[in-house]
Amino acid sequence: MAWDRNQMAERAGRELQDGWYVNLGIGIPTLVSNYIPEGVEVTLQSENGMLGMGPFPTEDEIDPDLINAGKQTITELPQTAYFDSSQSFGMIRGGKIAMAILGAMEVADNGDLANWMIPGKLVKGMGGAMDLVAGVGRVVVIMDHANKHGDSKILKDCTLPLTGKGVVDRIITNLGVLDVVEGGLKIVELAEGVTEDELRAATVGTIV
Amino acid sequence: MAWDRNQMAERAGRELQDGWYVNLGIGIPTLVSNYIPEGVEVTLQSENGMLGMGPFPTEDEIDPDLINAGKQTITELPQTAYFDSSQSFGMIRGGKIAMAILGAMEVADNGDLANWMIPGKLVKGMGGAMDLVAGVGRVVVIMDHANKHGDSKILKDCTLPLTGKGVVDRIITNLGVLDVVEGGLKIVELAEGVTEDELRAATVGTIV
Amino acid sequence: MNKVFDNATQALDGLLHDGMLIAAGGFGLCGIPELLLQGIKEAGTQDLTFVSNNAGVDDFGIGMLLQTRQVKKMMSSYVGENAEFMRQYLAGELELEFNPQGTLAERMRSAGCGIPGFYTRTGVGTVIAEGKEHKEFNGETYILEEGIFADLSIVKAWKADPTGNLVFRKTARNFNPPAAMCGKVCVVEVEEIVETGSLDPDGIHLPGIYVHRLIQGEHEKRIEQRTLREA
Amino acid sequence: MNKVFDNATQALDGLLHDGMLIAAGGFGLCGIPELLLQGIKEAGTQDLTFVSNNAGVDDFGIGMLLQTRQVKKMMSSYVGENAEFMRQYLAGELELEFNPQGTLAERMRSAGCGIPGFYTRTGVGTVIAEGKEHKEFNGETYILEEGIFADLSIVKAWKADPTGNLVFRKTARNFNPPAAMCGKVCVVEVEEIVETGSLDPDGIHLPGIYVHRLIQGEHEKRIEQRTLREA
Repeated sequence: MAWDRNQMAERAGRELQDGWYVNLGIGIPTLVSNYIPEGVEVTLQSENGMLGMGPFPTEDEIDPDLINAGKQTITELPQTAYFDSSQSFGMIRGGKIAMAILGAMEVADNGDLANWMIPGKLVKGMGGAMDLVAGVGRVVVIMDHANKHGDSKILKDCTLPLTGKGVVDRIITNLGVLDVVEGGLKIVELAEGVTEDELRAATVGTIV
Repeated sequence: MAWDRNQMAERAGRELQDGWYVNLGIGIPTLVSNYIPEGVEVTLQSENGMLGMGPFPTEDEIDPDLINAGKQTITELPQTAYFDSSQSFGMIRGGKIAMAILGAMEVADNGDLANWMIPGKLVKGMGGAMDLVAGVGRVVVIMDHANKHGDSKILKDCTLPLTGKGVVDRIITNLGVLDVVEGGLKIVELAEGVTEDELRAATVGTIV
Repeated sequence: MNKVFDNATQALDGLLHDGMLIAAGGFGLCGIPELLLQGIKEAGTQDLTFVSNNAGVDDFGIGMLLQTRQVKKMMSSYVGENAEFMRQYLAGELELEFNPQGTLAERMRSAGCGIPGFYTRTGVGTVIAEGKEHKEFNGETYILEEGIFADLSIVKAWKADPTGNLVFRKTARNFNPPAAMCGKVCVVEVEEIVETGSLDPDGIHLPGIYVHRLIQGEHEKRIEQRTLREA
Repeated sequence: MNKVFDNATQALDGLLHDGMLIAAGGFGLCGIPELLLQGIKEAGTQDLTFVSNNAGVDDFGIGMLLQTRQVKKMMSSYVGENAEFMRQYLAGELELEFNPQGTLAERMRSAGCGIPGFYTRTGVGTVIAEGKEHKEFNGETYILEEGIFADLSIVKAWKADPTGNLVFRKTARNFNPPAAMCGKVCVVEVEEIVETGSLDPDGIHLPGIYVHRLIQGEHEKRIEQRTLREA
């Protein structure tokens, strides 16, 4: 037993606090917007120049001038504000975004993050990921605990090129929740039906 | 014989070229806006956040939210655009303003300019003058050739704290027009009734 | 999450402490946060440093806080028009750090954008450059200027919605957006709080993410130089 | 001084030369200067370097110019969605300089604001930091990033007046303002040129001072990821 994608997103949703401005990455992090807890108001930033991102459009709401950072068509909300890319990353770099929830390929037990490049493979670019991890108040990674080959994605040292050094605060995987602390990782929570031994066995990075 | 304030302003007006964006300092430079030649369209920038500065208001046009860099009430024009101070000085520093016309206390023959501070006297501050002389395409100084004591304001070296080093391109005084060139100043034009000998005699800075 | 407060005193509650650095918007008396300055006066906070392009006039704007001796230091580009300022400064009772106007605005904007330092040509070869790092880019010399990170930003806008999206009016915009960006906390006063959804999302000058607290109130909007042309 | 031209070819006349550096606005296919890119394709200018967040798709945007082999180098943050790009890059026929997206935007804005370099935390400890100057501010490490000064800016806006004042629409604003700022010359295409005086002077996103030439035309505005919810 372990959490599925939606349970991971739901767990990540509980990270959100009322009044926060938040940036959600592409993939599972996007699902988090479906699990914002009752009574918590968060404003979603899209780094291509928007605060107050709304849901996907219906057929007749589609607007080519209104997309998110994943280039998907979206909609606006009553509190929406638009701005240019330098202002957008100004607020990211300037620490105005309380939290980013991002996917990852690898996380090290010192908070190093790799999520943009696999050498020798097609290289698409880091987009805004390096800016986000360097600038926002808190970085939460949401990812499967192991890769396709069953190997731990939580390592002592990342093997892939870094997105940021010592930038991750919390990791949410299908097996549980871990915090990056002095000396390694601390188990915060176990997924339903996962034992501490199982989580430790599945993790290469140091758990303190 | 020599030029009066209005003749100096009129002469400075002939520096303006069609399509230019221009910043006019306080004092005689402000008068230049009365002498923009026929067929020449220039847009006046006010460094407190406005392009397309209009004339002073009538009594019922006065608006406390609409002032120029000298804190005087002004009006807008059909092409006016407003922006904030960082954007305003971004365009100044970025060389988007073709010319600034400024007053001066002293100019040296190498283009050094002093126009913001007299040590031991009341110090009001440089305002935007240092940004303007460092950033705009061309700096034209308009001032009386001599100070109240009859001493040349065009020197070999400025005695007052500088606003900018080697920044002045052209000087328009009551006696004529001088350019800052390699090795010193070059006489471009003599005011009506002023001889070259008179101009040279009135000038301490090197004329080549 | 409610950002709207009843008045300046409530909006400033818990945010003020002696010796703090406050960034204030405004140019001359245009677009200054007059209600919040009055609130700071009433709170009696001491030893304040203000980052503000000007220092107000004797009885209005920051000038008010000079009279009550609450200001220790000004970081400004121009402080004329203020006799009390000059008296305190010449008597050595007030510190003053002059910044070229554009450098001041950019230092505020930079801090707000997470940029601790930038290079500029402004001030090279002048007293402003003394003690600052010099660096060449493409054969030209520039100096390093650092971001100004304030403890508190006080800002005046024209309109806001309850989420803090701001719209300014004409040249009253001036230093307000960069001031808003550079503070840990930003308190804003406006002439009118309008319904969420009634501001054009393409026309918002400063998004609500920069705004933590908000008040609406009557503004005097004093004019410094009433200059007229013939009708 | 007339800024309005009839079409892209006329607006670009005299501005293009082989090997030049062009800054282009747009994010993905949203807000890209499609008419001017078509004009550059028709002009056949060679060995171009583009500063642009993305590289378009195979048959639209900058992708078009990759097919005609007019592009020597891209400075971008993300170049997925483009098979021809990858083919040329992996074959060593195309240079690529990756920039973090915010660094790219700020490098353009900085150049436009006369700032040749600034410090950022973005990329510290990654390949992006290699070979760049590192500097400490308040005990934290930052790297120096330099302004990007382009020979030409090509920009797409929604509306303009004949003096070049621009208004953008929704997220099509994106990289267009910083791109417009960083070029020696800036050419803009809009959907509609409106009368001078009909734009709100408080609502202008980019003042005409940044705009040298202007055209109006029909835009395809292609959608990259058509994503719907249930009605």
